[in-house]
Amino acid sequence: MSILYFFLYLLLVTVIGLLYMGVARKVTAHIQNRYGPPIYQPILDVLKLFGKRHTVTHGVMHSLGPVIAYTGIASTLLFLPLGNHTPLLHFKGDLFVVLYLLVVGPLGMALGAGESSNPNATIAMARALSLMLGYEIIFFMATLPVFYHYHTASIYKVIQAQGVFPHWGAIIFPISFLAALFALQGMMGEKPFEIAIAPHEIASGPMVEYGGKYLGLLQLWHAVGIIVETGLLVDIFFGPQNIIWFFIGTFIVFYVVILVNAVMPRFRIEQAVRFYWGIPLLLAILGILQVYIWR
Amino acid sequence: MKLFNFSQSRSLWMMHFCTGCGAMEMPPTMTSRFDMERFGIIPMATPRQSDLLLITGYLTIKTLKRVVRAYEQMPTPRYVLGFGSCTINGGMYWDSYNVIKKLELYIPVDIYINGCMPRPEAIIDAFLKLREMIAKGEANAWKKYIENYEWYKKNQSEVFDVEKWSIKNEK
Amino acid sequence: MAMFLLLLIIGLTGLLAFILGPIKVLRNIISLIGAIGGLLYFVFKIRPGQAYALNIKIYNVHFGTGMSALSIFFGIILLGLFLIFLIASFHEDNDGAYYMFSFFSLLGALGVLFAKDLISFFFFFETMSLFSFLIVLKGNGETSHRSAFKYVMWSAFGAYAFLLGTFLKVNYTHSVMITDISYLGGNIKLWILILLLTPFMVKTALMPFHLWAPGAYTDSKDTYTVFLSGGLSKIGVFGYFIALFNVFSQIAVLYPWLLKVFAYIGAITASLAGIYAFMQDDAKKLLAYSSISQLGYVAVGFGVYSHFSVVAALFHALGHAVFESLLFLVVAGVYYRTKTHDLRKMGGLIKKMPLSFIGLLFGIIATSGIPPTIGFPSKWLLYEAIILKNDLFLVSLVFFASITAFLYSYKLIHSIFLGKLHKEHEHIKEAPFGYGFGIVVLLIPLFVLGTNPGIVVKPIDYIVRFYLKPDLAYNLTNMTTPLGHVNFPAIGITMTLLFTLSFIIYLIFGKSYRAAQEDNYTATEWIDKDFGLHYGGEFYGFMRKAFGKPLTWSFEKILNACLKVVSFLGEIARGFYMGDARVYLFYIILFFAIIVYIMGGKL
Amino acid sequence: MLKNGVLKMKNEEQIKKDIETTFGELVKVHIKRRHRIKVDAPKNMTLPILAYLKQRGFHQFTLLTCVDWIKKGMFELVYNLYSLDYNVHVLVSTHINRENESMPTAINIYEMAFDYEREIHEMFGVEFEGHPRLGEFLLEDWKGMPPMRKDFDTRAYVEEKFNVKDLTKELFTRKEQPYRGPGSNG
Repeated sequence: MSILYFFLYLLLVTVIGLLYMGVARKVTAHIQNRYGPPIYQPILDVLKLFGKRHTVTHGVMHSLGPVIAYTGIASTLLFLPLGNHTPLLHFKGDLFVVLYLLVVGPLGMALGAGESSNPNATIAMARALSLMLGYEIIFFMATLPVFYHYHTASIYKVIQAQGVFPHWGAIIFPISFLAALFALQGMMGEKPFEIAIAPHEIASGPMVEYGGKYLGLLQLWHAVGIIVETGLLVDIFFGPQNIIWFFIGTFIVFYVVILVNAVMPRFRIEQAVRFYWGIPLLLAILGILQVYIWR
Repeated sequence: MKLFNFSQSRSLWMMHFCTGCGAMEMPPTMTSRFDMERFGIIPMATPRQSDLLLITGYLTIKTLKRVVRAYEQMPTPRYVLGFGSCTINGGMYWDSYNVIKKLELYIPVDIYINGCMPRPEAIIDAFLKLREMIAKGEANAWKKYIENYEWYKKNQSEVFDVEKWSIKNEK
Repeated sequence: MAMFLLLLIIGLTGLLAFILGPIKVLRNIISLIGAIGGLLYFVFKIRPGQAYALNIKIYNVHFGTGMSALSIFFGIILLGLFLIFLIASFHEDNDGAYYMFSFFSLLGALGVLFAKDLISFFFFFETMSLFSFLIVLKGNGETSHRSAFKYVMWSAFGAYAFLLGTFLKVNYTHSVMITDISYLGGNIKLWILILLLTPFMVKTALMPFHLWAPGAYTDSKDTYTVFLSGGLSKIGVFGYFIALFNVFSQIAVLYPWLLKVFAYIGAITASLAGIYAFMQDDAKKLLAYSSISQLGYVAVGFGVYSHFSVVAALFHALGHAVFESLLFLVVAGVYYRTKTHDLRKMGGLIKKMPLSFIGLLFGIIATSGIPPTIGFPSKWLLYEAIILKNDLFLVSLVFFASITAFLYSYKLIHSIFLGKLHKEHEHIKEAPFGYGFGIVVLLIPLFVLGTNPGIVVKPIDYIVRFYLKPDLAYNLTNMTTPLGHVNFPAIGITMTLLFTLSFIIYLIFGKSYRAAQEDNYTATEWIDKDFGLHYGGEFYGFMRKAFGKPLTWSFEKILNACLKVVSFLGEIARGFYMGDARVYLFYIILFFAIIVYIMGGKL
Repeated sequence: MLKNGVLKMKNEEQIKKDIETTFGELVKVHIKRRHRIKVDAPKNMTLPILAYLKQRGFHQFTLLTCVDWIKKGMFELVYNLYSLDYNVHVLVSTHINRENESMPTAINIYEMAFDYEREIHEMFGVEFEGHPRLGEFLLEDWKGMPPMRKDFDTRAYVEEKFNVKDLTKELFTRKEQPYRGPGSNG
């Protein structure tokens, strides 16, 4: 039974992720004062991509890239408790397991894109990994105070500890929550930090040689990625008690990210990394100092 | 198949590759004035990801080489839209030495839109027409390219050195 | 006696290998037998704590040898790696002397493990450095002489500091044995500790003392670097343990600030070396810096000085031995085929060398510490330990260092294996058997120890439990600390399950045909067959602009500056020796006059 | 500007007088209309005139065209120069015969002439001595005769290359009209 439950769970999160992407396109359209596609448009896109007759691959690694990417993000999903609804496995997600599993997705994609020997893809991967130098450390330093405050490294215990409203991480540590928001913008690869998938400069970055079903898998990867990354932030800073609150929280955070994404231009890569070592780093350090003083 | 045809018709990804003078008509269709995205048509950066190729306006031999290469890099099923009279019979460049006269000879075309650069309304019309054709499963021009591949290649070789320009793939 | 028998076997095979130098086949067989014999002997015959202590009293200074569980742990790593290095080195054309030096460097390393007193410790430490220096001297590059010289100068500096430390210790405690000195008064014991620690800091290339490492690792013979970086640097870690636990066990009570400084040096080494690593364009130099960065974590582990931080440090040392030597082995195999280390000239070798690609792929996954492999448990333990010591800035620095691991590991695998195949590499074949065997053998522990770390944590815990209060609950497969709990095989199983799921999705839909190399999206422009599509060199070039000025500071410049000062002083000194007798006479008279003056006429 | 009914063309006369004084009979200069001077120079005098005019103040090399007088068997090369401070255009034109006569390049006087000369070489087949890169410019893999020459029959070429029936032959034929000056024949 649990295997079926396991697939349904994954399917549910993927479809919700795709709906989130549909909402994102609809909201950006309305910001640009046009109607925009229906909410379920990404689902149609994915169906179309999987229906493509035959597509091109440049080698075994090239075709396995999206497969590893989707594996990485799906396994991160299983170790991330959605609200109090814990995933299948009995041991509750641990912060470091989730953070390191988050990297498997981009690594798989990077290997696939590299195999295609297209300069656009490799430049994009160099940018994506260098950007990781920027936001990953900020995200970690921003979430650290909450874990330290509740004396645990397991996300599940942090959620349980943040029961009632005043106990929310975001209320206790507003500074580090702000830093985490900056980091989330980069982690999701949204507009100010859309350097890796910059369609105008490097022809949609790593996906330049992917078509048909590979692109479909990458769309699924992006969809689940949205849920996982915003979910991580919501779990740590808001501690939703049940799964409905979890999805409401992720939607609100994702909404903020889309609004920023719709209006912002794009950084150059060294500007972005420099930016991350400026204000967000300062905010993160302030957050940690707050923990030391407050405790 | 019905589901795929429906989803293909509802989400056409257009390749951002405008050749002739029709490129000027695309921005208003894409942005808020006419907004083609509500039909699920968005411009994509590379031929690998797109399934709709627009030949907007006259096509010189130089651009034809690139267009054929882009067309072959697109995954099937793929659709082609010819804009304006230049793609039908060469238009006002009927006697020019470097503009091709009939697009039909070189790549299969699904829909022609006449008018020396059709306005965005006409383009949106064409998109809707293409949508119906795909939903009904009639837009099979791409099959013609694969079936009589040699005929197309012969036509192309009359105009440019196909040997040098074709992609040698183990098909 | 067993120990001396072991050292004898290894020494003898070294000599035999040298004598039979020209006859390649015979020499290889002999050295193979010697290495396997040594390994088997070590594993079966030698037990911890057995009474092998041999006390020789010469001028009331007596030498002792003994066997602790820790030395067995490191012994197995050393001998195992030596065997892999040996099998891989048969493919390189190197003479008998090369084998003799490598055997004697192994002898020195094992000797260090057995030594119970500081003098024999120093003696074996010196033999190890001497013979590895000789091998670096024979290295393949033309710059090998310069880097070999730097290597020997640095290890000499470490060794003489160690000697000074021993003499100070003997002066105060009148015994040469490695005994505890924390009862000594005043901060003399601090100086002894620092002096004793320096050679190990040099050996594990911590930041201020790391200048020899990139040169030595790059210029020594390819296969020997596997042993040099994987094996010999573990002696430095062994030294840390001896210095911080046996020689000075009360350090946490008396000088906690020293441990914190030591931890921060380790963290800074890890991150700075990581940043230098992804700036390099030479595969071996990149791996050298990555090895320094990984050893930085070990130093952090010792610096934090809690029970499972030391367990994490030792586990990471073992992990480093596994995945670092795997990476060096793959790069050696690639060098054997393509005769180049330059990342700019390689590319697209995945088509020609699939096994090496798989080896490197799992090697870099382990280096960046991604769960199912051996790299993750030690890093996870390290983070938990630092958070428990509530030092949040240190944990962020260590996390920053582990992100640089992703960058340089992707650069390595991308520039060598992915991308476009160069014309001249069209016809190369897979790396020969020796390298392939090494890769496969190293892949096994990479996964086995990654999913159930209990196998190794049990012995390490047994060693460390003696010194520090244990608060790590563990069984074969998962570990719980006061902070969190991880079940390692669960991660492995979910990843394989999901991989099959997405692989099925990949198989169901549509078929895809293989595109030729030049059928690439190049904005539909025509490119011919050998058009250079590969973006190998200057991979993170733009990061130089992001780092800007600070990247150009380096210890090298500081050292060159003091080099100039020293040579300037030398010039002045040379001025005194004008060379004719009269002047020397005058100096002698002047010298005596000063002596008389100082003694105040009391002659 | 309108001084007692006659447009004041101070600058143009001044330049005309200067050219005549320096070059005398070798070169014919006449003012076609306000802001426009035409200089007819023989082939060997073109470059000196260009150099003199550049030094005189005509810094902008607007363009270089070539007119194909097929009946006279001559190519007319027209160098258009313009000076900002006098607001005057000067057209220096020379005649070279159509078949295999080459023209020295003007690159070392006016850098801008580089691409114009390449285009004229490709479209008319005029050889420019001393030009580093004359080869292929706009038309890729063009094997036929330079297309802009009058004796190049575009319609026949189109019919042969794009196998498209040329309907105009039946509809109407172009009668040979006498040449009645620029823009006259339809």
